[in-house]
Amino acid sequence: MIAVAPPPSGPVPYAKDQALALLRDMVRIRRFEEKCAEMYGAGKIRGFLHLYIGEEAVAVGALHALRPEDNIVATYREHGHALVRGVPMDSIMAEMYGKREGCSRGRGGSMHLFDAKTRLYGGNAIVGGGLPISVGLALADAMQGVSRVTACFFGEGAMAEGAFHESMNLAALWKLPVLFCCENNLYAMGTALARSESQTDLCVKAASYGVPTLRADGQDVVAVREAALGAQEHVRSGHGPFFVEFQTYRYRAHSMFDPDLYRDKGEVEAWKTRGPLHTFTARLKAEGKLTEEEFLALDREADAEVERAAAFAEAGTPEPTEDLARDLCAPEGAR
Amino acid sequence: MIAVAPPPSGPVPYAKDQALALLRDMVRIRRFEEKCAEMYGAGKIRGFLHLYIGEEAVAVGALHALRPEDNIVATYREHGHALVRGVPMDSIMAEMYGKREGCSRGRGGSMHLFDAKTRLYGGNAIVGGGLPISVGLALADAMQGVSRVTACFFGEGAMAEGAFHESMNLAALWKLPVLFCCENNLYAMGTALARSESQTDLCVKAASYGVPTLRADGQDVVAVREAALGAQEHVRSGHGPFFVEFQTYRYRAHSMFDPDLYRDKGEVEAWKTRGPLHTFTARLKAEGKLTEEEFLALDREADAEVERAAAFAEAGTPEPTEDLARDLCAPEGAR
Amino acid sequence: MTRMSYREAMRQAHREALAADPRVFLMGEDVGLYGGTYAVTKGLLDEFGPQRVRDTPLSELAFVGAGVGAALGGMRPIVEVMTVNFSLLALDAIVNTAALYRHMSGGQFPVPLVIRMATGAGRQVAAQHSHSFENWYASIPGIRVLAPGTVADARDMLVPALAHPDPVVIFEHAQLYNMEGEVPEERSADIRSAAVRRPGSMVSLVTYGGSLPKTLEAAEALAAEGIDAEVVDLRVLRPLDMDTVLASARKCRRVVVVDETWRSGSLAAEVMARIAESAFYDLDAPLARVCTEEVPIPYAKHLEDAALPQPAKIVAAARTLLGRSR
Amino acid sequence: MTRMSYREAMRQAHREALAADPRVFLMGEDVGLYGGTYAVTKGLLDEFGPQRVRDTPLSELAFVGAGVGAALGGMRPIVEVMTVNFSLLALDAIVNTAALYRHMSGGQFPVPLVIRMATGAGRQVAAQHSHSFENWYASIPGIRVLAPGTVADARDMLVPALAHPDPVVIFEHAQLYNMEGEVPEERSADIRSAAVRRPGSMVSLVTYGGSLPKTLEAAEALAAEGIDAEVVDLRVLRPLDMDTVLASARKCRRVVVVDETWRSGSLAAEVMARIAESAFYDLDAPLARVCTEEVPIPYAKHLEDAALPQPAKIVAAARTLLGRSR
Ligand SMILES: Cc1ncc(C[n+]2csc(CCOP(=O)(O)OP(=O)(O)O)c2C)c(N)n1
Ligand SMILES: Cc1ncc(C[n+]2csc(CCOP(=O)(O)OP(=O)(O)O)c2C)c(N)n1
Ligand SMILES: [Mg+2]
Ligand SMILES: [Mg+2]
Repeated sequence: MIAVAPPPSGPVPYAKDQALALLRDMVRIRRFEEKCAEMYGAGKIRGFLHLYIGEEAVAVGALHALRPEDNIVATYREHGHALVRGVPMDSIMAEMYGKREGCSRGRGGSMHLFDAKTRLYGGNAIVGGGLPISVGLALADAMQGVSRVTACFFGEGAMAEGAFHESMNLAALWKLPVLFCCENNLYAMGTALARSESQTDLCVKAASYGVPTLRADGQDVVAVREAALGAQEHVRSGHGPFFVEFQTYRYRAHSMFDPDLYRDKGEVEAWKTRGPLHTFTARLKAEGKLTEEEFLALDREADAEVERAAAFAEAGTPEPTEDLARDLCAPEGAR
Repeated sequence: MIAVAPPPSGPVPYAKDQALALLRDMVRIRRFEEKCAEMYGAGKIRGFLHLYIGEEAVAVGALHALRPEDNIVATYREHGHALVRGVPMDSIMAEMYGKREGCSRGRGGSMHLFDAKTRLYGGNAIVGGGLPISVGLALADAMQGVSRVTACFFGEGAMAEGAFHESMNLAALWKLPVLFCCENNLYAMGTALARSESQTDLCVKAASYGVPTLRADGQDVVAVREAALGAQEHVRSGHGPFFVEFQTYRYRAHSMFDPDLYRDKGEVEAWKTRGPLHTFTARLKAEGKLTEEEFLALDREADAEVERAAAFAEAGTPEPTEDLARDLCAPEGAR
Repeated sequence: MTRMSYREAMRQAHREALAADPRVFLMGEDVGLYGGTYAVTKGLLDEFGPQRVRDTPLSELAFVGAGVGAALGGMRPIVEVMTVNFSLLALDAIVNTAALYRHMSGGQFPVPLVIRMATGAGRQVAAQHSHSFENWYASIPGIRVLAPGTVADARDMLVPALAHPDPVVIFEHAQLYNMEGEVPEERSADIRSAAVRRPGSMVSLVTYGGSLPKTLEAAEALAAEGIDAEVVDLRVLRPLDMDTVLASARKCRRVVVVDETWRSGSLAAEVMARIAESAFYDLDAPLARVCTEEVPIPYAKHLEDAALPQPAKIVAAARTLLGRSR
Repeated sequence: MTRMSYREAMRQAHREALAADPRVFLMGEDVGLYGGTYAVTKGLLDEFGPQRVRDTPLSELAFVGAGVGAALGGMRPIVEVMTVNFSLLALDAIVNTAALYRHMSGGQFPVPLVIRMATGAGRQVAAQHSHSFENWYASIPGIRVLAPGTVADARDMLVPALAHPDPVVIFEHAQLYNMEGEVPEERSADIRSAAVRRPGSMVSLVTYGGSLPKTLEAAEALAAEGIDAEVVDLRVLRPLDMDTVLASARKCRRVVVVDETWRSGSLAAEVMARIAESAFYDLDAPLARVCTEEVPIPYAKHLEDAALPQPAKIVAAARTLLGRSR
């Protein structure tokens, strides 16, 4: 069992509004996913469901450091990213219910949330599959003289894939504006980092491509945001790609099918003492930036949003079966 | 144009016999390939032909540091490796003539020399294709408690492939007895190293897997042999994989189809001052370990061997067309 | 006769193979500590240890290629590629190494390797996780391709596959793992022939793997309407046992091929082509197939169902061949 | 009419495409400084500069995937994968991203990408460098697959492919690059229909790409023996233009499909299956095909020739269908 650092602490260098915005998004993700788990049990959501519970500070801190015009490429564990990005919770829940009102018209489900408006280029269910795409998106921006950061999220397990190696080299070689965001939650399904990587210092791996790197406590939304802020600044100002390792932990099983027999329960409990929500809440309260009433209000809002989303999804309409092949290809003659 | 180091020089720390053995193999490769080029022009050899001319010291020095029981995995530029390993020149030439007497029964040609007796597990024409195979061969040895080194040769261009990344990690993670031999001739077809790798220090790349590395002058057969000797010792004694970068240069075009327009003729000429044969010959003469007569004799022997090989290949028999599917699968009921 | 699930049958086969031959070992993603994505290999790590049950990093190309190397080096590897979807990343090692080293080396280097993978759709895991590429694998010279569609075959095909001197790819349809069935005491070592799962006379339904239960269900429904259908389970997708298929085609004179690969370029197309080449004059009706619709498999249940072969579609296809409207 | 080689036609198409649309760019291994492995892209780097003619590292998966990303990002990439052999390493990006993002995103993310690759055997480059996988690509929903078999098509197919809003894969048979031909001034933008290259009445020879010249040669030989053969060039391998194929089959009532992919699971099998489904009653003879023998392509010339489709084999197949012994 890996030793666990003390809980994140210390002052929160943000004004109250900004701090609450971060907290609100973390709570929204948490409540949303708790509902997803419940609805999975109820059979409303099917297939693979990968919960982000415990890792919320990563998507929240990182995406709050980016801009609306930036591109996001995510994995199958991307509910949080979609929510923070501003994809309506209604359409995300409807997607998971397989309804036409879903952000992918019910074609994708939990692992494939897409949204052109917020430039979310999908959850991708092939480990490492998003990496080459992000390099291409950044290449398109570079060639078109658009100043934009493409943030690519992936797990530490993905770093063993050839796709990681080839993508890092290409991005670094061509100095492309890619922000590589590694969500190191220590496990790839049941395989611990040390059982899958000869070099467990992920920043050392990334640095071998000549890419600057940074490591941040993924349970501390402040640390995440600050790291991402610096990194995106580097990328945005044309200095090429940047790699950030966010050290985090998933409190739930890998997916709803995972018996979770490969890790020490004590380890999970120890990591829960570093929970991104309760530690941040405590810090804000200590600083007088948050009262219990305010927290409860914000929590209630999140619950209400989730309930509305579930109702919306429930009321959603199934895509007519005749439209099975809709959007397979462009309509004849389209350009 | 990359600055070129002075020619290899200094004393040759080997007894005369051993030194001549190294020289003899380099000359055999050179004469053999000159004949291949001639016979390609004559239409006796077809398909892709990748000459090793200029790089001879690498295969000779490295393979002279290994043992008969070791495994060799090579690329499509493997005539030299096959010859040094002891694959009869006759059967190699017959293979390139597409004859049944060839070491691959005429199925493989220049890029696919196989020989079970000398444990040459083939030239492989997929860049990076040999890397995972070498990891598996080493795994088999480790699991069977056999003390053996698997030497895998590949070009610097192959290091951009995902196969390199995945294979290095697997070999290092499982501490397998693989000797990774990178033949860095500075170009992958027409693409110079700096145009294909963000990190041009190949040892830094390899070290990022936690694998020990060494760089050697690939034009100096002594430097190559000494580096390989230390590296194979590390691998053989159970300390896991080792990576050696042999810095070399190809004097001919990539293949017979290559117009060779991408590099400065001056660069090629500069590298020729570092020629593995003439520099080694000069050093031996300076030390009195070689007379001009001895050199001419050795050269004549090589020429004679080459002529015999060409005659053997010419006299070889074509595989009957009815046997097209021979060796596709095991004969029925075989085990 | 003992009753077990397809999953248990597979697990038992692994246990027996590992116990019987020290050269046999298993490697793949999460086959060990996690217990296997589909729990097929559960318990094997404890029983055989980390040397012989190896969890690999996420590196499909390298660990499949390493399986080839280990086979060349004297071992008898079972490489589990979690699903056929991810096997695309390892295809080079299979096509350009495993399948052709024996031939390209003039017979010097056979590759006795077994590669297992889950395949197919039906669990709402969406397009990237619902592929069926049995058709592609079955087109590669130098390898043998198996598709156990019954619990008995799940138990019995692995051992002969390991004894086979050339690469064998085994497809396990993810929908079958929970299927229960009776298995006889005695083992079969047959990895060359197709099997008639249901004798019939009026229409031949040729299928394999995950479509077998659906096809048997369709055959029952057809029987209820007085249509006596024969069901042929290909079992071995390469090389195809055409004797059995052609005999059934000649007997029934009408054929529907049922196959979960996409219609265009499906394995069904190959079976149809062979029949059109060899039994053309014995047919009373056009050849027909029920395959997957040509779309990425959607997540939504009703759309996924609509995309896949279903008993009702098979019944309809058979009826059409027999000129029954209804 | 101007005379040029297939290679020059391809190069001209690239030059025109790059000149016409600033969103178009080319990337691949050695497409720039080296001039392209088959010299197709020679001179383009000088003409359009390193931004728009990009040499990539040996990283097929990443640069094909980057092509997908660049297309999503508003560019119109032409990605050259040197040969189909290496495209296996990039198949995941094509199958799991390019082909399905439009559908899986509910229509939000089309991928206007063109992927070009050389294909086929015949140059004694041995098994790993002689593959033909047009059959596999033609089975993937969401992409369009083209196989220019004439100099005019080599010149004319790239531009409409780039205008097409979905991924297009273009196969260029390596044996065709040196072929010379007359091309008309006016351009064709047709990337949907098959073409009758030689009208005939007694047997329909359906083919594409590198097998087209061989098939036309066979048709001439057949004419000399009084057999009037029609030659259909598929041109578009996905979606197949079955109207043209079926019309020819119905007219000639006998069909031989000629295709360089391995026989089992060949593209020919799909064409035969479609005919057996739709034109069964119009046929006077079994369907036949001439494909590549099911072995890794050997290096030795006489063995390679024996493995591949050849005019003599096509002639023999046609004769057999017509009951001519000789
Ligand atoms: C190429 C590929 N191989 C295997 C899988 C099965 N799989 C899905 S998630 C996963 C673990 C990935 O771990 P990591 O990258 O650390 O991300 P995490 O799930 O921990 O967020 C695996 C093995 C897959 N989806 N894609
Ligand atoms: C996967 C793959 N991509 C592309 C090619 C075409 N190709 C053959 S050799 C070569 C250059 C390889 O360079 P390097 O690895 O440095 O070896 P060298 O030829 O310099 O010895 C290329 C691109 C190939 N054979 N395999
Ligand atoms: Mg992880
Ligand atoms: Mg090189």
